[in-house]
Amino acid sequence: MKKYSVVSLLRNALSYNRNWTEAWRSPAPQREYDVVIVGGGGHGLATAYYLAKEHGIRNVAVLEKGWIGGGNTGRNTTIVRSNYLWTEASLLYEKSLKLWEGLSQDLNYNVMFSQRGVYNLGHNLQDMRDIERRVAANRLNGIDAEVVTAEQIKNAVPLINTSSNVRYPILGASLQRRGGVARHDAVAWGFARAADALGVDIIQQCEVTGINRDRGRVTGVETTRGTINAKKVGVVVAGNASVLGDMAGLRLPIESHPLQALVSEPMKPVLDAVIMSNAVHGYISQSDKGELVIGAGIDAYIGYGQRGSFQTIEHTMEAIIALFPMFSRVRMLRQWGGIVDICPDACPIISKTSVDGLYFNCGWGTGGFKATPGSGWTFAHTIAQNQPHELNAPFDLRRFETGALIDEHGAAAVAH
Amino acid sequence: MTEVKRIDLGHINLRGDAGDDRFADGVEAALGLTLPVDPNTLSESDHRMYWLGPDEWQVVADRKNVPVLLKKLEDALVDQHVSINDLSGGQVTLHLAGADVPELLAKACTLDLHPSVFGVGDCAQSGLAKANVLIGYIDVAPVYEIIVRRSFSEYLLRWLRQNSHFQVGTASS
Amino acid sequence: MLLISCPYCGARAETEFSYGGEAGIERPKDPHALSDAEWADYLFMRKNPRGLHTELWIHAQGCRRWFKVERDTVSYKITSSRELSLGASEKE
Amino acid sequence: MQRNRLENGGRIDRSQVLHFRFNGKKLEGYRGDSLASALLANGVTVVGRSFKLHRPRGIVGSGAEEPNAIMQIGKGATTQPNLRATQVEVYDGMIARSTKGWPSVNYDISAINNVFSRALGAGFYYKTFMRPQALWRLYEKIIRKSAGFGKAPKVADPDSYEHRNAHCDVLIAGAGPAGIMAALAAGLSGARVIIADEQCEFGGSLLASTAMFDDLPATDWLDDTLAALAEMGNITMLPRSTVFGYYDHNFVTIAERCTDHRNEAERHGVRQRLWRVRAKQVVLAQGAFERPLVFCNNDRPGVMQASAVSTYLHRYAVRPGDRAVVFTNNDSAYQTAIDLLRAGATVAIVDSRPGGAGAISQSATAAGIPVLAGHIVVDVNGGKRITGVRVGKWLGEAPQVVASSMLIDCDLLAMSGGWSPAVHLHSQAGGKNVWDDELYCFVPGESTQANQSVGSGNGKWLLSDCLQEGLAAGNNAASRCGFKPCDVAVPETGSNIEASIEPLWRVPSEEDPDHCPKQFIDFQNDVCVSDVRLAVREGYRNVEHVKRYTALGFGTDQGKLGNINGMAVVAECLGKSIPDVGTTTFRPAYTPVTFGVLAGDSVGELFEPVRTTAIHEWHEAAAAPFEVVGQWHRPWYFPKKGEDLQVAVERECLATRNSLGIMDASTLGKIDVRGPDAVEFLERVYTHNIGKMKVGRCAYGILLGEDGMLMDDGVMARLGEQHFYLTTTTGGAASVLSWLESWLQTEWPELDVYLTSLTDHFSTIAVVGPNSRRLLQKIGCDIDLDKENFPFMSVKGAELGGTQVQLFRVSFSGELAFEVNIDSNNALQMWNMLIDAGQEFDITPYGTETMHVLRAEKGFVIVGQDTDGSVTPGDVGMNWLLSKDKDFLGKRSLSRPDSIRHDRKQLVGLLSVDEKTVLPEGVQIVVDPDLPQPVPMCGYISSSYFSACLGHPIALALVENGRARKGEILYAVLTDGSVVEVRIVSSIFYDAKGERQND
Repeated sequence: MKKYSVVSLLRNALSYNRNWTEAWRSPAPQREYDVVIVGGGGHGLATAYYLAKEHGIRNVAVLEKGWIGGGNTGRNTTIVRSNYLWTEASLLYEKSLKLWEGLSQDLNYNVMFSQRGVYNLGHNLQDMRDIERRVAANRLNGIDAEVVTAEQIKNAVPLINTSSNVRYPILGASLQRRGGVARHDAVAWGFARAADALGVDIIQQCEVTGINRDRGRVTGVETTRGTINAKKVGVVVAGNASVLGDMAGLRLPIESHPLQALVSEPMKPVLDAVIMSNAVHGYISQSDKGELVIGAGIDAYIGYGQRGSFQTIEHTMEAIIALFPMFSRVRMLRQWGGIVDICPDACPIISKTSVDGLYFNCGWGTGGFKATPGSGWTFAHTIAQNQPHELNAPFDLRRFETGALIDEHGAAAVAH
Repeated sequence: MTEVKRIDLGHINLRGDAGDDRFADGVEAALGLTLPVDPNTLSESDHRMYWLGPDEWQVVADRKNVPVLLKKLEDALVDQHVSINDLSGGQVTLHLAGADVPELLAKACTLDLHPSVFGVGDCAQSGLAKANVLIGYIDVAPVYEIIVRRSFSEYLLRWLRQNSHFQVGTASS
Repeated sequence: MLLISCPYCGARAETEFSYGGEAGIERPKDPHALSDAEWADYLFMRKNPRGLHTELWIHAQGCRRWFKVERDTVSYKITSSRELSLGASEKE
Repeated sequence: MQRNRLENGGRIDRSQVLHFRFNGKKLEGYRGDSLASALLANGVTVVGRSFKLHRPRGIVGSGAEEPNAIMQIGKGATTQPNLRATQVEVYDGMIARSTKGWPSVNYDISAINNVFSRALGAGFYYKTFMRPQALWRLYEKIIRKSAGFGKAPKVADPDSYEHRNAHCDVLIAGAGPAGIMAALAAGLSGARVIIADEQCEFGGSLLASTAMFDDLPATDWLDDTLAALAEMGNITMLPRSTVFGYYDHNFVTIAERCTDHRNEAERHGVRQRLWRVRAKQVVLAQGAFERPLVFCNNDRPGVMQASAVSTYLHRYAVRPGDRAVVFTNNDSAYQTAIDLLRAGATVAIVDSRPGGAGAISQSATAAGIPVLAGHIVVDVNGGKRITGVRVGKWLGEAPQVVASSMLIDCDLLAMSGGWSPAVHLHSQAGGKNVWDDELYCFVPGESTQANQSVGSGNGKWLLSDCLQEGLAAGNNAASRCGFKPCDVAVPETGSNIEASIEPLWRVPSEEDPDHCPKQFIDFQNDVCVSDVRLAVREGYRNVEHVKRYTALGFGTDQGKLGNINGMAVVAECLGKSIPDVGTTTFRPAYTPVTFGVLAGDSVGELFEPVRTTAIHEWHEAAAAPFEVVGQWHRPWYFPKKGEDLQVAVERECLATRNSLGIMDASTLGKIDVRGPDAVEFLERVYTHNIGKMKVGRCAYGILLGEDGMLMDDGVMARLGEQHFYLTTTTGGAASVLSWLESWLQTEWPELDVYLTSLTDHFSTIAVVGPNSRRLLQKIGCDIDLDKENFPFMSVKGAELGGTQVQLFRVSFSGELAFEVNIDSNNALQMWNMLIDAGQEFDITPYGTETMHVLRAEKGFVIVGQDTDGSVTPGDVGMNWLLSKDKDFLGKRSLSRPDSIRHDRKQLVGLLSVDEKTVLPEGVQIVVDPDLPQPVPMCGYISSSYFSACLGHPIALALVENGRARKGEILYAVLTDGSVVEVRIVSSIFYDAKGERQND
């Protein structure tokens, strides 16, 4: 892997950029791998990278049916934070956040991780109780978190409407200063390049059509490019977990819903923080390019169409205008949808399965992007060691049997 | 110009089995009107009766007649599995009159209210802005009756006020 | 915004309805005879198919009746919309 | 002086001179001008700077495709960023500014970026700014500052927006020749038709056409036909209305701009309107976009689309240049050359096709226009305005390097690289687009919804074809809706130009494509051929990767000009065909729409309904602050003069405990349950034994989800053998009813039970305190209220103060209390009567805060505050409510391993050891605050108040194994880091035996 730096940029400029090499190879699939990762999104690529880097397992293939990063990795609103309520969730996301903090340097690829602070707004007394509870828990868990007043929010985000004379006045917020946003595509590409450099084969346009098993043990996968044998198979396919689960005869506690997002036209900087509001159902940040990046709510029905219903977009715009009445004149450039796999407790599954050597990582709901490095790191550990790391042990499939759910729906902050 | 009047009327919610002749007959005997069994229609005599669902209706009548009507219904349907509830306190009735009413309602209601589709005697439950409403086309004048839950009525009136240059009046009938 | 046919009231905008999830999940007759795994299956495990899905909707702003819809979860096309009492095959 | 304005012609009104400012300079235009045409008329060439390299840019197009002329219009609260000058109608007093370029568009310091442009290739930022890590935030600030176009307003939008739902048989998107014919046919058939067009005038290409229809100017036909359409009552015509979204089930959205084109003083009423259309059939007639050609320095001001040049000439009477070169690979631009010549410009044609054009070639030659067939424009001269073009010989398929070149002097280059149908809506609707090997463009493939594409949007370049296809589609759509198609005369369009094209994707350059001057594909985002080649070289081979890596097509024009050329360059690099490289799918919005129009009037006070009780006006008159609970506004407390929350609540609590309080509890959910199977039904959903309840008695009941977690609670009253009455929490009212209905309808249809919501019908007034009985007796009650005849937890119909009510003896405070359920029409009157009669007992109205304190003193939980979806009945000490004799919803889950864990969190009371500190609600409890992070937490505080009755703070908390830990000292860790010692006690702080409520 040729190192990226200012020097290499200038040196290559002199040769008219003709000497750049490909960021990752496009090899033909081998007949067999130690580990096959199904799904070339951020989570799958991160898993392959950490398998190679942390566990020395380099005979790994990542199979992607389309193009890497083309699913939810390239369709989300790029928010990164770790201020979850329950200890299990917050420690997992905090592991991820710590990895984010050095990720550009680790991957030698600038993922443009921007720690500009995430505000979760409170609009009523119960919101404020929940915020207090979450911040208190975060701090004891070693996660930076603060309760801030409406005035403090106004100082940091001058355009926000903190008037008390509105339908949902802002009473305060939780603030995680280390939270922020990142450049979503770059995360997939950076992990791909770094994994490739460690020997991982990234195979695009290769759809898995079956999971082969023999006497309760996984033996490989059927793909549109032939059979690929593997000692272990890790499935991490947001938006398709149930479909892959069916192939292995697994029932999953997952429903796949449309989640929509939109961007405005690019404008000069007006918003230097991430603002999230559960009560009015909207969240917003401004990208480095100047676009307001806005997340909408989930549509209630199951949908694999990568699009949702229009009224969801309308409700989101109402919410954004309630928070920022001047944005009424800003224009929506583009809207799109992703497919999110929702678990009953709004927490992911990173788990062994009833099939030996088959591992599932799914159910991230609306919160997957921020977890990308941590998800890959713990999933790699689970696959390599054939047992979960203590960080992801609570996120086992068996929790649905025992009842030990990690209910982030309950009193937690927004689940995004 | 749309004229909006708030009218003090009484409301009775009625549940029962439309397929049971005893029920339809009992209702007719008690109220003096035919039980509307066609979806999204209303029937009318001294009072109006709205179809709300396959086993649910709403009677709209003079407030002062409600106790009598309740008694008549209870007597007429005494041995049947029915549910009769006075909802007079929970509903607010508005009458919207004027040619622009369908146009006005179309701003916040997804029903097709074109007169060729939604004529006199038709009714529907739907949403108007962010409130649930029952809309009936009750007079060719045209007059539309809109029934909304009491707790949403201030909101709905606010919406009407903002969206039409309307005259508000109140009347008892 | 979907256009959903209420079997009682006719075709209405999606905003009048609420979604109720997979149809045909029958509550076990004797829950206490089930193992934890079987109970979890009833509680949480869902078909979630990519393709035709039989699901429940309620006409929340209309007649408040639940009914069954067959809908393709990719194209969102609705192929049928029936009263619960019809096609009882959903409850095997 | 409008130096480029032609003396005659155009669809402008020269009698209405409009004054406007552009970048501070005073200019004039006419009514009917777009901002772009007015700028061109005034000889303005540089209108903006590019995103990354800050190269000077001029107007390229004349419509939605314009990438360069991105303007800030207006100022103050009504300023609007990022409008395309080509789509803005000039009005008197308009203030327009370029959105890029500092200090000005003509002298932009950041143009220095050009010097480093080679180092600023695709994705350069991914490769740098990584070290030192700490400096990234500084780098990022600079990046952000230099990015973006216009500025958002700084104050709230004073304008209003609205929605309009519409239903029609046939919706037509686009009012060009094909769309108008479709409207005419469908309209005559009797169908309900809506036809919308983005422009201020209907007509599309006809507005700038020299074509003759039946030997008369096409515009005559246009005017007559539009007049005929306007006459029909069944056609809604929407100009200035963009069909921007095509969603499932033929739901189509249109943004109508109502006042933006008016002078600011004349803008009255709604600014923009969103049409939400449910159409049975849709006809897509949006036309096509002319593609630019990709040659060196093709972004220089003075290089324009040929069709745009024709539009400026005919529609606006503006000649954008004096000495023109037309560069084309197809026939359509020949008309532009002829138009330019007729308008007094000198003109030459450079045609890449060795054989040149068809019949129209002769017209051009006959007019004296030199035609260089088999030639290409290799490069242009000039910076802020082109001064000439370098022309070379076309060597066929050779990928690069031109043998020799000559210079042609010019100040305008009209280019045409062929046409791309606007397939956006077809694609949004779910249809695929397919490559046409003869037309060299994507055309709409099979429709997946009820729509048809017609006209140039369907690859039909000839006017006669467009008209015919529009007619057929209009009739077809109408007949699918059950209307009889009708005969409409299609005008004779006379001779048509032929429409042959030979592909010319990347124009060969003198040096190789990585070395030559920049060949732009996406003007706005500065994406060049070299960027695309670099992306492919680096392995970004999928077209989506290329687009994301280079930002191709991510500008505000969404790649309307550049996408196909970009795909062609990718195809060239990979040695694939364009369709093999892929297609692009389109997402809404077709062109950008304001957030305001999407939200409509659901802003401000209409953002969300405020639900109020029948007694609300009294609370308002008493100046009570309100607590927002779901959609409800409930009185929070009733301050007397000078009182704050704490003082008022202490007074309210003491008054209630010592004498008499009154509270409006009307927001509780209320459900009437009737039927022969009512008992059986309730047995299945509630946890306690229903059958044992006597008529006239009440019971506290809880509902569990099937997961065993506490979902809602309330009082159940048995009014008859088959008649029950339930209350729910305020927030749970709607969801509990719908949940009960779902069980009844989907799972147990055999049960004969009817449920009816009485939430709004009944208002509930709680009369609370030792003097409550006396008060009711004082105003007159026809039933005996004493302990024996009307004990705690009973219900009776009664006449109270002359009004029929349902009287409950229940208590959420632990005091002797009555809840009066009354027809809401009579509630305010009853409230007033009670208040008046209660004066002798110092009756004290109280709000939600006092209610909370009183119930917390008794250890009563609030579902949703002391529980959170992970709490079982056992956790909050309610196992006594769980019947052992029957199954009920959620029961099975209570025996799962996690539900019977001994260390589950349990509800307990907590006291601050200092007896002073009122702990914040939400605070976490630990055994040892000095442990290293993560510090194990054993619980948290769910409710916390100062109890005036007890004289010290109290709190409820959920603590691991808490009930067994009474007396233990734990630590509350506040969010400011301070630690407070707390002791676990019973959750019942007051009247543990319940003597007061039973009195």
